[in-house]
Amino acid sequence: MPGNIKEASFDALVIGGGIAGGEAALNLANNGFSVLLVEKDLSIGGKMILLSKVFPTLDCSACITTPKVSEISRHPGIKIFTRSEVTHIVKRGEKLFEVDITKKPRYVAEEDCTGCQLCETACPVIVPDQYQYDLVGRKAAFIPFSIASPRVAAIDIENCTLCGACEKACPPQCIDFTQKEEEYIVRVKAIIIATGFNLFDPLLIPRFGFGIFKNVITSMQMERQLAPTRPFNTILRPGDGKVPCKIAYVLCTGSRDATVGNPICSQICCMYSIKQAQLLMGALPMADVTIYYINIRSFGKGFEEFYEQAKGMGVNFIKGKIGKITENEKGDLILRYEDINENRLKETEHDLVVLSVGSIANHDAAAWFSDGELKLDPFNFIYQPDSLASPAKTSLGGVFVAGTASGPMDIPDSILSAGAASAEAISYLIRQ
Amino acid sequence: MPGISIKSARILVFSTEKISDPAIDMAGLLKLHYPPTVYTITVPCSSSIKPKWILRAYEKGFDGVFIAADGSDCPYGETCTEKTGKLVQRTHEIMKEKNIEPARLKMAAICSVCSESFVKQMKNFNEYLLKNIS
Amino acid sequence: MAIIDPKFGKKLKKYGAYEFDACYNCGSCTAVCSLSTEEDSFPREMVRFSVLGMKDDIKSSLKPWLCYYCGECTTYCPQTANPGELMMSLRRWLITIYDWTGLSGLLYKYWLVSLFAFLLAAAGVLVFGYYNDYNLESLMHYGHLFEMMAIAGVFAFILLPNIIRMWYFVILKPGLKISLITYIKDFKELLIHMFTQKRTLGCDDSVRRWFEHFILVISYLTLLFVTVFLNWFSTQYLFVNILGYVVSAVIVIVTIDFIIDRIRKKKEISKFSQPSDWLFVIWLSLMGFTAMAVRVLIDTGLLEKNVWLYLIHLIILVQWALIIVPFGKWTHFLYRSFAMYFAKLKAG
Amino acid sequence: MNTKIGVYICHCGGNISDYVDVEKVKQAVEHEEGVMVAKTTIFACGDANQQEMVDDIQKNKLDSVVVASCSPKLHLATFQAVAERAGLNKYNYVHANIREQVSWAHSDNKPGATDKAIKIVRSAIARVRVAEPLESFSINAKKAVAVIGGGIAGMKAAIELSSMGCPVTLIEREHFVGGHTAQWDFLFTSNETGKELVTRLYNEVAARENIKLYTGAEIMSQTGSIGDFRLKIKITPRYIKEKCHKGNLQKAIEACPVDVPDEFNFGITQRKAIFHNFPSEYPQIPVIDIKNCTRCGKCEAICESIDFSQKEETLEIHVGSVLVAVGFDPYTPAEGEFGYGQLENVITLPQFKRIIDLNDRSLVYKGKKIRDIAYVYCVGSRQPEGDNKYCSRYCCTSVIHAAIQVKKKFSHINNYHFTRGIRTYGKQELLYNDSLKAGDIYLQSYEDDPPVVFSENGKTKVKINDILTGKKEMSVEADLVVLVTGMVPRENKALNTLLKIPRGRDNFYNEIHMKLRPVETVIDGITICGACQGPKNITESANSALSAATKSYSYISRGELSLEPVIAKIDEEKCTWCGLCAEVCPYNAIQKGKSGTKEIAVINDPVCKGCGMCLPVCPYDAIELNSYTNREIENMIDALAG
Repeated sequence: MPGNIKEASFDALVIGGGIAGGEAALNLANNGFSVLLVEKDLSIGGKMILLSKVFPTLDCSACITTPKVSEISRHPGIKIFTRSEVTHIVKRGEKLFEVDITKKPRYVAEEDCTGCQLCETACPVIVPDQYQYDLVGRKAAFIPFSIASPRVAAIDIENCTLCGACEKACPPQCIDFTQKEEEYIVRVKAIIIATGFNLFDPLLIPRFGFGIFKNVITSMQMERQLAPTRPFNTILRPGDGKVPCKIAYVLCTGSRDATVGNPICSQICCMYSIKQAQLLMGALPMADVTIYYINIRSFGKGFEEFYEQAKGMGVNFIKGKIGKITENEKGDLILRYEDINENRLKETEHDLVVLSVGSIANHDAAAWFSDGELKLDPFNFIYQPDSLASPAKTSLGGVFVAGTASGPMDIPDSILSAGAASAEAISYLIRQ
Repeated sequence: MPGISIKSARILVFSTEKISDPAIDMAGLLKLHYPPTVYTITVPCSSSIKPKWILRAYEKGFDGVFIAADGSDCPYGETCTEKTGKLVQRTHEIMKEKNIEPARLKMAAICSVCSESFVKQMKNFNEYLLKNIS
Repeated sequence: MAIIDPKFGKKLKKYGAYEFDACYNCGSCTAVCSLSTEEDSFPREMVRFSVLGMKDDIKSSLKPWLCYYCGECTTYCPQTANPGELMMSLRRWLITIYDWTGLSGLLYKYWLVSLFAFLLAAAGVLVFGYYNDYNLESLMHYGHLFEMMAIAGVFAFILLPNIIRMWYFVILKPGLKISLITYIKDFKELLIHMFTQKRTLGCDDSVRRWFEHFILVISYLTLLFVTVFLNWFSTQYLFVNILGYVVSAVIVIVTIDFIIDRIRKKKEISKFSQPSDWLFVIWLSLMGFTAMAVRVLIDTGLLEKNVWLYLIHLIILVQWALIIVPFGKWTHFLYRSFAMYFAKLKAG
Repeated sequence: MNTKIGVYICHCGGNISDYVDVEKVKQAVEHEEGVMVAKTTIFACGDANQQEMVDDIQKNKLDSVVVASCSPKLHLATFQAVAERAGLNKYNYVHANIREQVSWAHSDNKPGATDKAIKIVRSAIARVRVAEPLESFSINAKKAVAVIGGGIAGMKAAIELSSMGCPVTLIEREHFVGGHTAQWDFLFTSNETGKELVTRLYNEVAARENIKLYTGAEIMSQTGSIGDFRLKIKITPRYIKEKCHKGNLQKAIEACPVDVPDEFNFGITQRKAIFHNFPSEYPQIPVIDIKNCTRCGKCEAICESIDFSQKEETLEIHVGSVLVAVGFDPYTPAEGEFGYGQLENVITLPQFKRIIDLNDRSLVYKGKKIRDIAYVYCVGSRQPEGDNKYCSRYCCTSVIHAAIQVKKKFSHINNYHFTRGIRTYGKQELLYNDSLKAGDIYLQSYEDDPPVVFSENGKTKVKINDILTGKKEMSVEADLVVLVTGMVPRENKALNTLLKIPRGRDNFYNEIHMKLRPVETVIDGITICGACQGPKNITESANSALSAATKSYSYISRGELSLEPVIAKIDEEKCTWCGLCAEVCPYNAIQKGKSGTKEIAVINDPVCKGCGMCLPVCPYDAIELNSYTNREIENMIDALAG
């Protein structure tokens, strides 16, 4: 139905509405360029907006993200497409890219929804809430999370029973089941890819028991339990709702591990685990937190001091990678490892195990371009041909990379990398 | 209807735009309840509150004044806590002179996500004021 | 103060260990190993000793023998440092260290020496046959005599001294004090492990492997007994004759299965094969096969006309008894059993 | 005084109206003084209502507006924009929060909530009644940037700014650009050498007409503020006009009788008083080190370009923003720290890198052939006791890379790493793997039990209680001990005093906020990047340099800066200049000034951030903050109390 394809032009396209994409979009827009920000999820803010606090300053992640997010969404120079996916990108010439974008329906008129959540109350369907990393349920008519931007409802059509209860409940009557996918062809002069990373799927390491033992959770699930917009009002283990008192962190779950195809270090897990340990010590003063590690990589500004602080607070650090995890009849978990400092095998019981999952590449981007125009590195991160002098440049002129799309990074590094990508994009746009 | 018959103290809260205000907002978002006679005036930084404003509140009938300070999160620098502390101290002195119970002025750091702590503070302060002042 | 010797690691590579220096000491191997215990934690410690070249510590350790190579450490090693194969290489290296003659070392390190030794043994048999005019009776007579002498000689001059050396390295030199009563009391440990290899069962998925190995060892020992002491090739007893057939058939079937595994390289344990491993299984297989063939010809009365077959059997036998048994992989059978015995002694 | 006020009370689709009787609120406030229009609306933020507000304002000539709805965090800007669309000043708009702080917080007490909502709306009306229109003021911003520091970060930032069409003055203290990168051979992640990278960037810099590079230049003074900085620069001459004729330079250098330690090689070699760093150094003109020159005149006789008459120059530049990229110094171990300065074969990592570069066929140091090299990690970093508690981030990767290079370049090298836990984060992990597979030996000690470097029978040895081997004491006899030194902030007292950029516990320059404003400093208009901000590798420096370039550029790209009018103002009559306000101001925005003959405090408007810290300290109540004036606050207090 070519007649329905909409066309638009912008100076720059930023793909990915996480913290890196958002920062890049703001930099461009603040310097007078028109930006289209495409986000495949329902809300911008990426993973950062869902985090609890951030290391090493322990300030609230949402408090840093939400002002940025609202600045982005209010900026007159930035057009945001949420729930939209880039499908194809062709470089037609110098400073001319043609980008096909599919805007998927959310079945709610975005402009009219006030975020009153009455549809959510009315909806009878309950499914696992992906924004709480499946810790709790949500409705099929739902607002992704309380600080989502746009804070607008959406209908999860795959799980919706089309009962119409939400339609009846909605005061401004903005629920619209007739919405269709919209196709756009967008012409832009420059592109910034900020597609971020994926979390390692711990199901790939069955001996750690994720998905088998209920009290083995991922670090992102713990992150949600600690966040201000947390699902429960305290920390509990999923198996029986008990407040845990002996918590273990399994570092390098899916990182520095050639057997799962990811031999590189994810760069963030040590620090976020230390941060969570500190927050847990605060939330559960009686709890015992142990971090099992190979090497602690607290390398950034203030990180080493943060690590020392955790040791001072009484977080246990044991050098030794967990070999396997088994469960006893109480639902507690037995961790088997070699305590390297003592040079001997040990087994220790914990009532909650947090797998510190690594970051792996999100290689969506390569498929948008034809014939390998956009090169990836051996780990499927976007290849940086001039990583020393121009880290934001990719193998294709006019296409820049920001944040963790080019490799593991923490938040400050992602933001700096986004600054670099926007600098390169701005000078590319200005240059004759 | 609960709540109507229960009398609550009138509390004026000075909160800050970037730090404690979001926490108070979030208390509402999380439907955490506190006495409805708590009113908020927003200022840029807790160290910018003039003692005479506080005194005026008592004059006009407020039972208590609560300063929701920035603490170390203040965007205007770390000296904020110390400066706010000083102005509270000074106000306490004037209050003594004027025979106003100094405990009617309270200060505590409320970080941008300290909703629970804010609500707790309000409840305790309210109880205290009801018991000791009016 | 231990001195670091990086050359040792390079030397160890000749025994089949290639990747172990990639180890970053996470301890996964020790943690996934089902035989590793709090008292005896391995293989990481052995990997570490190997990287640093701490020969004396390896020499005095029984841990290489406590490993039965299920391969899980290798499967889960995040650095693909192959600790399982390192343990295997250490066993090879230890065999050469225990061997007072030093010949094991030559055979392990230089395949040309092995080839030469095998050819020499074959030539010796042929020369011997020539001087006996390829007379079957005489050949079989001397063959049987050789079997008995070889067993006695190899045991007395090679294996026994080597076991004593092993005892010296792991018990005496580290200064362990063990009473005679303990030696006597724990002796059953040696026999149990020698005849059952039950420790293999501790490896995770190894019932089949243990069973194959178990019946192979029993069949091998029975075949030895049947041929040497019951003189299978000359016996008139039907039971003994059938027993000989059964055990040699078992040997052939099991070894062929092992060879197929080594060719397929699907299991961790059969992925990396050194010449010594190939020689061991193939020669054992040939032993069983040729012995059976010889007896078939005897039973059909065709051996007189096919003396060459007996000669081939004899060549295999001589190579087996003089090279593989004293200096090759055969000895692991002995050292493993003694290692379990010594471990029990050390544990007190 | 505003007398035509419009008040809009939002239902928020039930979010408010379910708990607050909005009609009652409307009735309670519609007769307040000055209220001309009072309405309730289902969705105040909806397009339809926004249009209605614009119409109301224009039709009734309203002079101010109050909307009572959700938190101002959500929609303050929305309604300010509505006010502006209707031709009102946005400071004549006041937002009342009756959702988060009323209907939701008191959903358990509807009458209480309604009562509170009434008071809040009244206080907003009372405030808007005395609200004054404010104009955000704009100042001219000079469209030029000064970049201080000509290392990788500085050059990269300069190039990017120049690409954005912004003139740049690049100021380098040394006589050659490239910083420490120029001293390195092969760099990690590429097969490029440090020299090649510096050459590449220098050629870019030189090709740009809008970059003016000064070497041997230092900042003498700095005045002004964002948009309008004036820097005085002192430029020391090279005493050489241009390149000597072919070959003559080498002769002139050879003729020089002076020998001083060569900083470029970290003192492991000597240089002359006339010198250059390496064949492709930039700018490609040698320098006479005038401090050490004896003026013997021998070089002058050989090379016609030498010119001792060159004079020190000072010049003033005018820029809108200053970008600081002054880099780091390698940590210098103390005398005796791991044998440094006492054992002759104990050197630092930077020295080691130079030795690899300077040797060709075999690795020789002080006449001795090197085979066994021990690397002692975390020297000057992660010190449990001492100043440098931080991790220097780059050193693990850097030393492992050097160890791999030295094995590649020379034969029979054995590497022994005495570490405190390897931190090859991210993709750098691969390098660690390579080094392990190349047979490098790694040992590890506890934080409080570092390795010991000692001399025994004339041999240098390193011993360690290796936690990877059950704490066994292990030792190595080393031909060379390399102390893996971290980064410390570059010694630059003068600049620190001039720019007043705050520094952190680690002594590096501090950004405002690591995540929100990672390259900005509390001094508006001054950005920081590269290793002067904290240890960074080259890629990370480049990223921060580009970020800082973007930020500096956005300050000035429009040629003018618009500043928020919410700033302090002085009541000249009341003020007696006691100086208390100036003392508490964290931004130095208050100075002594004059009104006629009277000494008073004067606010430097562009510098004031509007925090209000000066308000309560004034003994005469002579300071007010725009939009938080006494009248506004007191009106609100009165209304809330009422």
